[in-house]
Amino acid sequence: MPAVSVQAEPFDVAAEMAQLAGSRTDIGAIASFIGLCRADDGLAGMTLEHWPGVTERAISAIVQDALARFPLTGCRVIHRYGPMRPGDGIVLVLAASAHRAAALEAVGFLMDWLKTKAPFWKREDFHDGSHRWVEAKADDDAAAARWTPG
Amino acid sequence: MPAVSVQAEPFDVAAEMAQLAGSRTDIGAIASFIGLCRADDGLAGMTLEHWPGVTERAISAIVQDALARFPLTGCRVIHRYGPMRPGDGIVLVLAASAHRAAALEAVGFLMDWLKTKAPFWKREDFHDGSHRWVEAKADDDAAAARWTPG
Amino acid sequence: MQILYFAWLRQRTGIAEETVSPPPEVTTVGGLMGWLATRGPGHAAAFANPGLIRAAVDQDICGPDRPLGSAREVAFFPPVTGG
Amino acid sequence: MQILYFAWLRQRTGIAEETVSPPPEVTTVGGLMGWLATRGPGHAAAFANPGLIRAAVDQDICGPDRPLGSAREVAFFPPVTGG
Repeated sequence: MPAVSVQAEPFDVAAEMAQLAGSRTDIGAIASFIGLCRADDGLAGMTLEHWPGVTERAISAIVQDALARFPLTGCRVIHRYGPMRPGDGIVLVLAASAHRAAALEAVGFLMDWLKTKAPFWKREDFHDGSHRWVEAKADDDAAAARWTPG
Repeated sequence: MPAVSVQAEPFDVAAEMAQLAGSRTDIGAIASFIGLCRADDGLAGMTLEHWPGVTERAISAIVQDALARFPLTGCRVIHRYGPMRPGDGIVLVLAASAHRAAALEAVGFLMDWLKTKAPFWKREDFHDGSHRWVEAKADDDAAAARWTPG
Repeated sequence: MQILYFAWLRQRTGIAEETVSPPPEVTTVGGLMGWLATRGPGHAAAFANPGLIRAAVDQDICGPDRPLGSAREVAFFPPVTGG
Repeated sequence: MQILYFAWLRQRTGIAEETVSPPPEVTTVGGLMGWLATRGPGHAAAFANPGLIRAAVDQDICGPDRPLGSAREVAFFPPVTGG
């Protein structure tokens, strides 16, 4: 099981959790995050563009960083690309650890860096056929910056 | 669907996530935490004791606090009691929100307060038939205290 | 007055609950603990270190100075360890 | 030299990639952006606001001052919005 998948297909949270836990008995905590497509005013869905190859490597680097920073027994990131409908899962992050703080913090860390470092671009697709590229948020940069000392 | 269940039976994470999301399309984030029974040195399992009625009310009060503090579309807490084997899920916390920070923080908040406020007592059961009641951790009090201003 | 015991208090006393009628000079939760400790060796072991014990009067968590008043139920338990 | 466009840069230029041979006076990523902007109205629209554009030379993210050197691939894209 690779730690990172970039795929068009939906993901199965329960199957991914079971894979991450396997038959290990040293895991005390599994934290997870799922990012979903919302139906904000008039939104029919979203389309995610990525940079094949480079996106996978960028996420793998973030995962390595998380594994170095937190005492994890494992983690898993699945990020989808292509068209999404409201309610669809876009991203799944799982982190397992002996203790809860490491698992929860690792998930926050992975999400903050995914938002600011992984080459994905979201396009909002409206019911009237128009489109709008989502703009990056200063909030997201601030969230990622809190993991950088100083 | 009540927000809180205290039960002997295992829980189904995927079913609980699906229930929490329902057919809503205003949820952008679902964060979760699962606490599992570990097999630390010689541990055959754990037994959780609780105070029927009072435990449910204590958790409901913590959930109300989380709903007042974070902009959530919903949350769900399932805490089991009785005998657990290594690998078994003991507690499940889910929080859904339009945005990721609220969902992740609410899960951390709920776990910190469950650890320090909900009347559960864990007994470690060893392979040699001996038992040991788990002692409360100062760490857990400190984790809960970070949510209290001042 | 109904007394409830949880976790190692239940294990040491050997009972989950009992009905008691403490004498009138027992007026606080702390006083009740001292009086219960005299009911037998299991009770003495359970209440040997009152600093490790939490209490609730009629399901309201309180310290040892809490007056018993007309309490119907007093519960004794260690600090919680769930989650 | 291979040029890649993502998101609204791809949409405005109308192409995902193209092969170009910039003149020798184009020596930096910023210079390349200015030169690419002259290739047509779509390119001009795409590069109208260079401050909104991120670049990567041979898949290494960089600022506009980065020398092109012997770069084989330069990618242009908006700030990322995944997660």
